[in-house]
Amino acid sequence: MSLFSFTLIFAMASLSLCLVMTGIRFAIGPTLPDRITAFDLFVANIIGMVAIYTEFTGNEDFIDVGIILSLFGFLGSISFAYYLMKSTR
Amino acid sequence: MLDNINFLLIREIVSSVLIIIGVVFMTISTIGLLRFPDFYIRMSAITKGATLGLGLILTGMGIYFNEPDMFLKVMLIIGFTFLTSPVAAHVIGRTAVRNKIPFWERTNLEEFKDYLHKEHSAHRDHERDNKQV
Amino acid sequence: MKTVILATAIRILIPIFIIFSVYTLFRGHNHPGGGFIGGLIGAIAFVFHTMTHGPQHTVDTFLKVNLYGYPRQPNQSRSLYLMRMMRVNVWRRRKMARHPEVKHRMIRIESVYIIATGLLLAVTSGVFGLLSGQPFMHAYWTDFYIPILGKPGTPILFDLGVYLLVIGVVLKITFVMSEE
Amino acid sequence: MFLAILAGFLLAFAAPMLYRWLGKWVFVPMALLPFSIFVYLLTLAPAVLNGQNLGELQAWAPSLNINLHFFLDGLSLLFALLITGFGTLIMLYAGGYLKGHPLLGRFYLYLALFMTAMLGLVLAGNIISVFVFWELTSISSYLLIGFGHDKESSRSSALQALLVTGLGGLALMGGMILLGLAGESYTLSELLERGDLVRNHALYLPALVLLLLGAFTKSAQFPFHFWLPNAMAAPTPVSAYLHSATMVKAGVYLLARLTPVMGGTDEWQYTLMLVGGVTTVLGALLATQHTDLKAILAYTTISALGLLVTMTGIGTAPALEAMVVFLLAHALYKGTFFLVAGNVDHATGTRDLTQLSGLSGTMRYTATAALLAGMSMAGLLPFFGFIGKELLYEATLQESPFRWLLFAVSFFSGMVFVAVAIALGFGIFWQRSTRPTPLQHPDKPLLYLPPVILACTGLVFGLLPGFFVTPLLRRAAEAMLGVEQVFELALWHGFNLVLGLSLLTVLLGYVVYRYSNKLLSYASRFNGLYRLGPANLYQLGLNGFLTGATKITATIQNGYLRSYIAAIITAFIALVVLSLSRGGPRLELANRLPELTQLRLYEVVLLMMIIPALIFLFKSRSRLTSIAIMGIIGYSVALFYILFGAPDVAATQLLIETLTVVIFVLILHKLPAFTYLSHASERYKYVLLSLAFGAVMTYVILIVKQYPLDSQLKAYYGQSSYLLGQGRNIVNVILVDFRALDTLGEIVVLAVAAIGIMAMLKLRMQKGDKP
Amino acid sequence: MELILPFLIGILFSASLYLILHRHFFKLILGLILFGLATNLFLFVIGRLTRGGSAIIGPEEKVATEPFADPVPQALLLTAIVIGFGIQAFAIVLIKRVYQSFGTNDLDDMNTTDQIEEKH
Amino acid sequence: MNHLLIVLPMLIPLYGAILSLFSWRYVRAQQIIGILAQACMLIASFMLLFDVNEHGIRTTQIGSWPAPFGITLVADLFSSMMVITSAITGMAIYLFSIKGLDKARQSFGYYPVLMILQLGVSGACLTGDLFNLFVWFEVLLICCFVLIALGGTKPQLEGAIKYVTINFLATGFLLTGIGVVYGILGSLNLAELAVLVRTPVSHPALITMAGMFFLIAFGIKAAIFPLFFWLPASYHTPPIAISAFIAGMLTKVGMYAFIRLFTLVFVTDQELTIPLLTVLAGFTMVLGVFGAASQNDFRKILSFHIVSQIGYMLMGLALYTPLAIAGSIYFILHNILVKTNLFLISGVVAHRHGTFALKKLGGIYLQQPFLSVLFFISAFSLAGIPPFSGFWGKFMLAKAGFEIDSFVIVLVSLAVSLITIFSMTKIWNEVFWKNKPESDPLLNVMTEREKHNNRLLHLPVAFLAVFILFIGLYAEPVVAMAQLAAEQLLNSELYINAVLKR
Amino acid sequence: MKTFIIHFLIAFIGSYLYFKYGDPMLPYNAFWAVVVAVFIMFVLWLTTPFYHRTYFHKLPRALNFIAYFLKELVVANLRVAYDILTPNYRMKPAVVAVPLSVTTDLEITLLANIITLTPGSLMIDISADRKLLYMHTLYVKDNDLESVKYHIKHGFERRLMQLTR
Ligand code: NA
Ligand code: NA
Repeated sequence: MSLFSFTLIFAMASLSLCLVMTGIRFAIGPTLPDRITAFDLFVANIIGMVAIYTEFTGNEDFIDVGIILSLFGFLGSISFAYYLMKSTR
Repeated sequence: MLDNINFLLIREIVSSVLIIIGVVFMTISTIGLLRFPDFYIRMSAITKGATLGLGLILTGMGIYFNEPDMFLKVMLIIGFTFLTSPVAAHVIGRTAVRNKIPFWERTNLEEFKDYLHKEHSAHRDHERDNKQV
Repeated sequence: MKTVILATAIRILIPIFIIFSVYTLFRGHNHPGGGFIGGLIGAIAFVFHTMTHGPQHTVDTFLKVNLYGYPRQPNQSRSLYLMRMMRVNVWRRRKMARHPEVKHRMIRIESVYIIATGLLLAVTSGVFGLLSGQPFMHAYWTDFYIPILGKPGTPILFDLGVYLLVIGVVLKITFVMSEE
Repeated sequence: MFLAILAGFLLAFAAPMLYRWLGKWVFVPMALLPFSIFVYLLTLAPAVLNGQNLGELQAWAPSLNINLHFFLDGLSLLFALLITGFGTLIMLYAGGYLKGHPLLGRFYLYLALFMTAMLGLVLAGNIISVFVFWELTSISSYLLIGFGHDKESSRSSALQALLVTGLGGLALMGGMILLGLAGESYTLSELLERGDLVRNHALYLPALVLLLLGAFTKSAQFPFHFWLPNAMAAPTPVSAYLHSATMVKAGVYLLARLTPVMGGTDEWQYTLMLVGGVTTVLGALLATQHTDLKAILAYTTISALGLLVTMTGIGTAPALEAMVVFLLAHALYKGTFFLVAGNVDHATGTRDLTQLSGLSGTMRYTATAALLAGMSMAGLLPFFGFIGKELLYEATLQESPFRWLLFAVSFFSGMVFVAVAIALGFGIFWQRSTRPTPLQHPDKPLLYLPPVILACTGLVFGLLPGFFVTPLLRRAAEAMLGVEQVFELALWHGFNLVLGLSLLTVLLGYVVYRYSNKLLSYASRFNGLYRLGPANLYQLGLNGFLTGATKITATIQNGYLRSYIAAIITAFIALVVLSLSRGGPRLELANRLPELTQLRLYEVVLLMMIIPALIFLFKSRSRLTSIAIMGIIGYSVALFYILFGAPDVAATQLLIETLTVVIFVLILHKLPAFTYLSHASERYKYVLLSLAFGAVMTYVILIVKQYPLDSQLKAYYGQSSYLLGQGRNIVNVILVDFRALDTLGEIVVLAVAAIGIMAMLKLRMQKGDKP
Repeated sequence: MELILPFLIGILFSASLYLILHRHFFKLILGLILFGLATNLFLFVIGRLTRGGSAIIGPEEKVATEPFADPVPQALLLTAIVIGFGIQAFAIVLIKRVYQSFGTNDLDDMNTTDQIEEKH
Repeated sequence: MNHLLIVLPMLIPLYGAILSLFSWRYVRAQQIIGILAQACMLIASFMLLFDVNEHGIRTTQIGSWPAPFGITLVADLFSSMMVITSAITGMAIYLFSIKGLDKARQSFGYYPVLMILQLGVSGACLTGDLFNLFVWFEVLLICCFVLIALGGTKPQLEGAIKYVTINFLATGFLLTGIGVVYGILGSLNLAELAVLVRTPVSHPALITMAGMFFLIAFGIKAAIFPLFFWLPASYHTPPIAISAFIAGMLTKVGMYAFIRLFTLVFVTDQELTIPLLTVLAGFTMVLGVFGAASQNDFRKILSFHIVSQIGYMLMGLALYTPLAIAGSIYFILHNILVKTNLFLISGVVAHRHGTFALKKLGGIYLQQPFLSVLFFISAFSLAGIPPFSGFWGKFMLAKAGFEIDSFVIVLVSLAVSLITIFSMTKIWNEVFWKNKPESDPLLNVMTEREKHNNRLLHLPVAFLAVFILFIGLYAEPVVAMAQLAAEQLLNSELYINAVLKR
Repeated sequence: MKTFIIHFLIAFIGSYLYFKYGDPMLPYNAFWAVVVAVFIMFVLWLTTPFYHRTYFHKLPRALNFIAYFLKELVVANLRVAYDILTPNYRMKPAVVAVPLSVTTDLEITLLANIITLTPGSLMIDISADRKLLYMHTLYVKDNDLESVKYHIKHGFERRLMQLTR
């Protein structure tokens, strides 16, 4: 196992850990904006994982999904905010 | 001379370093997300260690692949993230204020009182509908 | 949900989204992507716009075509008239719009028409085969190659139809919903 | 023959139009048709009387061996003549009876339809086409019985008749098919030769049961007799035609027709004798219990039909002879009586025996016809009815284990017939009365001519039995017996036992007539018995069926979506378990456990994300949180797609997930607080069901994945995606080229969904009941 | 993973069914979406899994070389996802309209069309 | 030419729908496009039927990709007959809709969606590919969703909820079923699958299990026991023009797929499937007809009868003899026409009287004799009274059942048929014969224009009645064709050879 | 600024295409792409009549801005990271109303984004008259809100305005 792949495994593990922690924040909340933030970070984590996985496999095509995810994670956050905003207005 | 340098190895090392730094940043901000006392602090703390971390990871990846395609994509993602994640944070933060998400008790809100007063009186009528969403 | 920051960010994002969506559409034949994904990305641009500005504004901004015209003089030759109409509508729009003689007509591009166009493209791309005695959807490819966009052929036309249709559908859905 | 039937149908459908053109003269063409067919049949008669069987084949559905095969022998000729001859008179009569009725056109339509169907029935030479015409008679009689459609009673009587005969019809169909299977043919002429084959076939008994059910319902045999009196709701011409001469005799015809094929076995004989006998007695008994003219006629008809069935059951040559003779005689006098009753009803406005008297003065012709028919019915010399009764008695007294029983039955009915004949033929017309029932209008020729003609025919046949009638009846009996018949009909057989019995019948009949009032007063005592009678059973059964059906439906279709879904899922689980329980492959997990070591940490983490997310989803009361959880689950699944080499799918999944969130947000923000509606009692049941469902799905995947998959599709697409499809992204090439038709369908779905969403949100009908 | 994923799918199916069997509209729609998700995953997993290699022919190759992912389930899945989306979107809007019209979010109030009306 | 003929029944409605979408704002134009498309569709489908009748099974490979790899469209007699029936029904529905549906609904995409529905029917019937079948079923499904909810009245929404939920589950089962089949056999082409299941190496029990997924999925679509609940809850809620078409066509398309798959692919364990199907058929018939008997609403009676008649079609499959399947096929065709027509008649009645409740209706026998005749023909066709069309189907099924000594199911079917007669006469008695009960006199005042419209509505009803009468009185061509079609179905070699060109 | 971005994109894509499809022999494509992009931008600049001088004057400022931003980003991140990883909180949060000198949409957006991207600070809203920017910040020493404002105004805003004006 080369240094590089070790790095990747380490990165993947850390990101998985992040994912779990984000999940915990999501679960404990306590407010909706907290959950939305957690969701946001969740998306960022997943993009990171996709990036690492892309290096893992050496298959460039996977990162395209990362791009799309980065575009759409934003849409998700905006939508949730929109929801909260609309229900107060 | 150039032939003796193992470009792949250099790339791998640079990439590894960047990735590890990025991942560490990300992990730390995730811990912050768990630890910090109120919503706004959590938000400002991670907005965005995560963004920086992600940027570093992606840069590392771009260097590893060393192809124009990849660079373009990496730049695209970084650009998107740097543009969108603060906007999202702003929008969510603003919404949180409007939804009366409380600040940490040690927060200095002196300069914010006017704003809060204005916002909340404007929406008092709608509070009823918003007890639980 | 109009904040300056969001609005500005979205103004910057929209062209990027659209360029990226077209790129995704055309590279879809060789890489991840294609008509559906591309169409969704393109449509998302408008969804953002709708969410910040409301559907009416989105329609006014993107889905209206202003046409200008003025009555043909009796002794004016037809080709000259056509030329002038072209000029009015293409080169000198801004100026002519304020001209007193010029009549203004606004065409609203209904998203239903986008859907129908998409469907039409998709189906018609398959009919070429039938016309020459081949089965439906028999593929025809050109011999040349366009950079980025790749090799033109009827399957690409089909994908373009998918792309348009998806944009139309998402637009339709979001418009109707946010009008609620 | 085909042309005759076709003409009949065409004329039937032309009737309403003819009525519009010709007004009250519509009866002329309508009567002309049966008359011309009658004449046509008469031209064929010599050949038939010479022993020829005429056939005619018209292809209809040859691939099912169902053809319009027409077949004319003595039996069918007898019935056909009866139908057309009687039909002519009825057509005339109806023209008078329903003069000025706005729906006379339709009446003629139904009547002509019925007549043609009946004609088809007796002429058909293919047993399936027999059934076809049989059903046609059922529906046309349904329309005729319900002719007075604005009365609830008419409608329910019509329904009753249709249901009972419909039941019989369906049984008949089954029976015919079985008979066809047993006899290996649907053609009557072939079947007639294969009696032994059929009788020894395993399907004989079921076929017999079904066929008898058909015949008994149609011919109003016990216990299906109850529809016939109710069917008297129909206008009198209908009662006269359908319920005396023709339709009810279709069952008898069927039995007669099938005698050579199915008859002669014990099952056949005993069933027919038993059912016929009971019907005879019952009909006669019930006839004495009523004062309504048509009801009395109906019950005596039932009784007569019972006799006919009994005779068919006995199956000996004299019995069958007696049967055909009695059939003809009965048709003549009963038809007359029905017409007479109609006349009386029409003229006086009542049909109640007790309120009618002294009509001979005002309704002279009708009264004459009634008298003649009454004498025939009573079996007096020199009427045709006398011959019939003589033969009946003779036949019953032949050597057989039940001779006295059979005789008693026929004697009893004869006695009642005499009483009825006296009451109807003499009582209401000729008995002197101080206050004759007043008439609303005088006797009309169109109304009195047909009964008079009929009654006179009875007299003429009685006086001249040898001419034409005898050969015809002989051929008819021959058709049933299969051997040539030599019997002569004669009025006078000399003084013998039978004559004495006939006289005794008349005398006792008179006694019954005298004490009929007394008998009537007993009627009320039988009320308790009626409650157990089939008419009530029918009503009870119908109501019970409706209540039961409603209850079952209300239980099954209870309106609760979740119980529907639970049923569906239960069915699914049951079916999968059932299919796997039949020696399917075993799931072998043990030797696959080492695979677990290949697990990656991030995969496990992703997995572990989903399960708490699901639990959280159950707990969450916040809509937005739920949506976010769905997003998380969706994104995790998308990541799975990436991990297993499906970037396109992952991208699409992400986009779709996000778009779903957007839609949720756009659409749901106005909804109220998210309340939790629990159904604690059912929860455990549903938890179990859900777990079972999940387990089945898991099992299915595991067991399918136990075997290697060698897909030539994968190889082919991998080979030719770039070389032939000009694309490196195989998935996309599949989508836009290899399987572009799927994608076309997919985008069509999207387009329709968009249209639907728009329509649903923008189009709000205020009142939607308008179709 | 081949051994674990089936269980995950089973759990997803169970969860979705349990949600569908709730009385609340919103749970119903969540259940339906989850059911769709489970179905898609089922389709994907049952067509055998390939780690890493996607179904894309490399830039220097003319034919795909093993190991590459089976493109067929992927293509089917794509179509199914999109179709599912169309239907889901419609269902969400439907539920919104139902709520608007009936003012309830209790499915048990929705049983009038199945009722048998009295006879006379 | 061959390629064109098979695709035309799909292309015509699709182009019609596209043109209708382009003329979104002009309802009149949509109507004209619709009628023209229907006329073309009729011609095309007749040509296809004649072609298939003459040359046997015809196929085309979409995109020129060879058989197991590309999607095959297969036109055999059964599918061509389905297509032609859909064309006939479609024509009637279009004629009816012009005057029989409110303008508001017409202007919200009714015509294009209806046309796409027809596309779905053609696609589902013509495709020779399992997944493509799924896609066309989804097209059908979404069209139904939209149409059932179109207008958004309360009952419609309520029906739609149930319809959507249960059919969504059906979609799930269908998809998972396809997954299972692909997971076992690695192919999607029906002919290829037919070859694979008939080779000894495959795992018969697994294939039967896969069949169960399809049994549930298509069982829901076809509304068999115990999966039919959605149908009586929803079919009577939308406007008549809509419910007529979906009530007439949709469950039968489900049945089509059912028959296709269970004669071609899922034949590995017939010792299990056949008794199973028989039982299901019996229950479907009986419960459906019970439901119908308990209802007092014109449309609801008709809706429940759909279920009951599905039982007959299933019975044909369950008996699994050439004659039985021919009976099923004939029954399907007959039932589509008759059921559609009955729904249309209920629409004409309600157009005039504003209600479907039996107790509020009456007097049509005197007022509208022509309509009465049309109803009578259709109702007694449905009840299977000879010589109307239903008789032939019933006869074939009964005969087939007796031939293999399946007495119970045949007797059940005959009993059910009696109750069907009862239901139909109930409608006849209440709606046509009975005098109209006294009600608000203002309610039924119709303008001359409305009366004229009402008269125009008779046209499609009569149009269908002509076909109903034709296939009843002159059943031979259809019966013979159904028998040939059944032979094609049972002799899978024909199908396989036609598709795989062996 | 906008033109700059657009030109840069055009240039980059052009050069990218050249190297991607035009000349596969040269290594280090990305590097050459940037070189060629700068060259193309130069040509564009020469041939564009509308932009006389701004490009190359602003290029160093842009680089300066980016460098400053990255520095702030890393420093702030480290500060927050320290706070996260140590048991006690050092932070003293406050919401500060920063008076704005920038006026255009683009400027405001960029400023807000940069503030938000820097860990420890979060832009909450802009006042309706666009004069004040409400910012949530974590590290306010001794409740000295003015120093925070000064830091923003003289750090980010000044550099931003140099770039855009
Ligand atoms: Na695509
Ligand atoms: Na149906």
